[in-house]
Amino acid sequence: MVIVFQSKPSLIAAGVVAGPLEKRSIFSQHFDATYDDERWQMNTNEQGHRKMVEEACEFAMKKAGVKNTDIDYFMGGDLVNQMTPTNFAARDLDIPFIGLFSACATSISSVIVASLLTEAGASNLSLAGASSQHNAVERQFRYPINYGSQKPQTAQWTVTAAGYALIGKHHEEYPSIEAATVGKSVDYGMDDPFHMGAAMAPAAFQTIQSHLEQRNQKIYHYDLILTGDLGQLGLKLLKGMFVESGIKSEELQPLRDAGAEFYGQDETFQSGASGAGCSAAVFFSYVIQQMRAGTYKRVLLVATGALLSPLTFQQGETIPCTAHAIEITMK
Amino acid sequence: MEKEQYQQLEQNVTPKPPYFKNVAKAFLVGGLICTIGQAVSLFYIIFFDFTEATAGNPTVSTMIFFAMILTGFGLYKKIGQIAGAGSAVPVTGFGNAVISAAIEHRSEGLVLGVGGNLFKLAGSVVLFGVVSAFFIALIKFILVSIGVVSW
Amino acid sequence: MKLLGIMLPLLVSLTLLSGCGEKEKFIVYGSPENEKEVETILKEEDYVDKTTVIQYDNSMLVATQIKPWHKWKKTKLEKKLQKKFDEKYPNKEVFVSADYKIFYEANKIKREQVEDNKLKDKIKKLKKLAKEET
Amino acid sequence: MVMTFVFAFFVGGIICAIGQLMMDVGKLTPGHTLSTLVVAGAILSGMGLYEPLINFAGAGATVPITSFGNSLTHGAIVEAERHGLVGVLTGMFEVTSSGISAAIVFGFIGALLFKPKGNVD
Repeated sequence: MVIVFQSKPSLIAAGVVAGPLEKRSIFSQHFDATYDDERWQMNTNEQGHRKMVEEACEFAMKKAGVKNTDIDYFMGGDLVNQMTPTNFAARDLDIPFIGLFSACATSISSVIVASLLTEAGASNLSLAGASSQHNAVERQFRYPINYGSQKPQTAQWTVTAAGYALIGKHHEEYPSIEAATVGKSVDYGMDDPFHMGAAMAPAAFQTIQSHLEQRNQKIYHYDLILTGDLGQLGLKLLKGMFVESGIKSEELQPLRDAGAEFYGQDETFQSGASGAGCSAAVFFSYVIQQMRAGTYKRVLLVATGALLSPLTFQQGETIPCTAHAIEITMK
Repeated sequence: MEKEQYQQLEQNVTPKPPYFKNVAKAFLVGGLICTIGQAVSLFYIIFFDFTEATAGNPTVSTMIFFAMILTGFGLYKKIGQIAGAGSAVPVTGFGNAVISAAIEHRSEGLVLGVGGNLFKLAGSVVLFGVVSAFFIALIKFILVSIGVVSW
Repeated sequence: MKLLGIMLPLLVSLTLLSGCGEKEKFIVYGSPENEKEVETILKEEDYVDKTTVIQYDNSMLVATQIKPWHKWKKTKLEKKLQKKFDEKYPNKEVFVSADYKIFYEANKIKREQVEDNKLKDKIKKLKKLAKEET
Repeated sequence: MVMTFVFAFFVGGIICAIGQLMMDVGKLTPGHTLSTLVVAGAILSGMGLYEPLINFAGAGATVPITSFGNSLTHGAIVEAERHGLVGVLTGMFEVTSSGISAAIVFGFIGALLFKPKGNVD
């Protein structure tokens, strides 16, 4: 399952934009821009969602000093109907496009595909990432925005953010992708759409464990193992699974979760942040910046995704989940 | 780790909903909404030609009007987060379900969006209300016919 | 539990208010005929709280309020009282209502000292209102 | 009349508390909870118990969703009493709960006036 990249493709640049509530995020100073209008001055949430994707890509291209014609592939996805916001953004970006859906794990699955294309020599520069817009996602997966239902403590808040990274050939001064693990679709029988962390934790556990095993590594080889959007409870469960598998809890120090930390301790967001944009925004801003600053040398990014739809939930199905991981190093 | 083992772990880690606190909040907010309803009802009795028996209809409509205002300004969902069933069970909650769906689907137009999705959430309440009314009236009719009960 | 802190005093004061509102339990407007007798009839019924009776010509409007804890039997008690009055005054046209609207309007009639033709119209309207169904 | 306010508070509050227990302990979605309560209101109405509750608690009984079940059932039963078996059917078309009409009208107006907002504050 593990892919080792001989050419070590690099993350050349990245762009992250986020919505108004994300100003409160503890990561907000790392984002390229936050906007006051959750619809980006467009008429509908979905149009705003599309605009957000375009702007994140533009930030990434501007930082690398390239134009859309310099980019070989555009890879990404979101959570709204057939990923239309990303599809429509691809139309405007005018770059060969592969849409990917791994729910909230799309941020990493797209980077894996981009890295493979780079490794194969098919791509010099690829844009890869993911996004989510709170209003558009909530209305599809749960209730209308203004519906007054009581969210339990286990619920998570879908973030409004887009994160896209430019993947290119190996450069020493940029963080480079050494290896990747594509996760299985794991189902431990969880069926509560307001408790996604619990559904996703086993998928994250399996992916991390198999990555470490096949790479002959231990947790302490990493400065940081960052999962995408397990939330506070999901992270607790993930740690619990490692403890049960015989790892001491002190050794779990590098294990963190972007969703759990995203909004700080603000209780209005319950168990933390979620959504494809959550992992994309944190991975492609905070993590990359910290690596370039030299804080982290070896990082495992594990994006987690719950592969449910409102239909499967209503038909009484459980929630299968996946997790994809990439190992990034900085010389 | 086995599924059963994980489910055990999940049970241990997941906090139980604060039952007592939730019920108390639902009771207080629900009670308050009904008290406001009673005030509206008294208003209609005193200033309009409604009796205690007929004031229910205008009261319910007025409460749903309040729900529209609160829903439109995004306040009802905040009340809902605190009160739970306290704001969902009164008719204002039914109004909130209809109105929030209507506002949400405005972007798809008045016919396909608002018209098609108005009862997306509240439809089940209308369905079960009407169907149960039909069967109960039917049962009562049969019981009266065979002389078990009277009207 | 801030809510509880706000609601409790509010409820207590409401309950107290109900105690303060005690006025005359029995008011008659119009001809004072049979006043004592009607009062006795009503006193026999322990569920009756306050009553305003309007008498004119050969008719009598009995607008009564049932004590809060008996209110759930309102429909039955109203009928019971109607029957009692019908038996007592077979020659009179008596109309009993336990609805608050009727009681409120009856008191208003007394306060505003409405007379004759206007009174008849008003009573007619009230009777119609009271018979309305939801 | 003042006591009716107190009763409205308690009866309405208790119905909501039951709803909360159904959601928290019974793990029902809001949709399931409300549908169950409407059916419960209809059954109470059929047994002739809902009207006394309205007499007793006023808005405490007319404002909770259970009153939908009551007003629909009450209408159907009244029609059945008047017109027999046909009345059960026609009653269904003649009675509409004012709450449903109000929700439709205000839903439409609300859709014209407001935009959905996701902000927490």
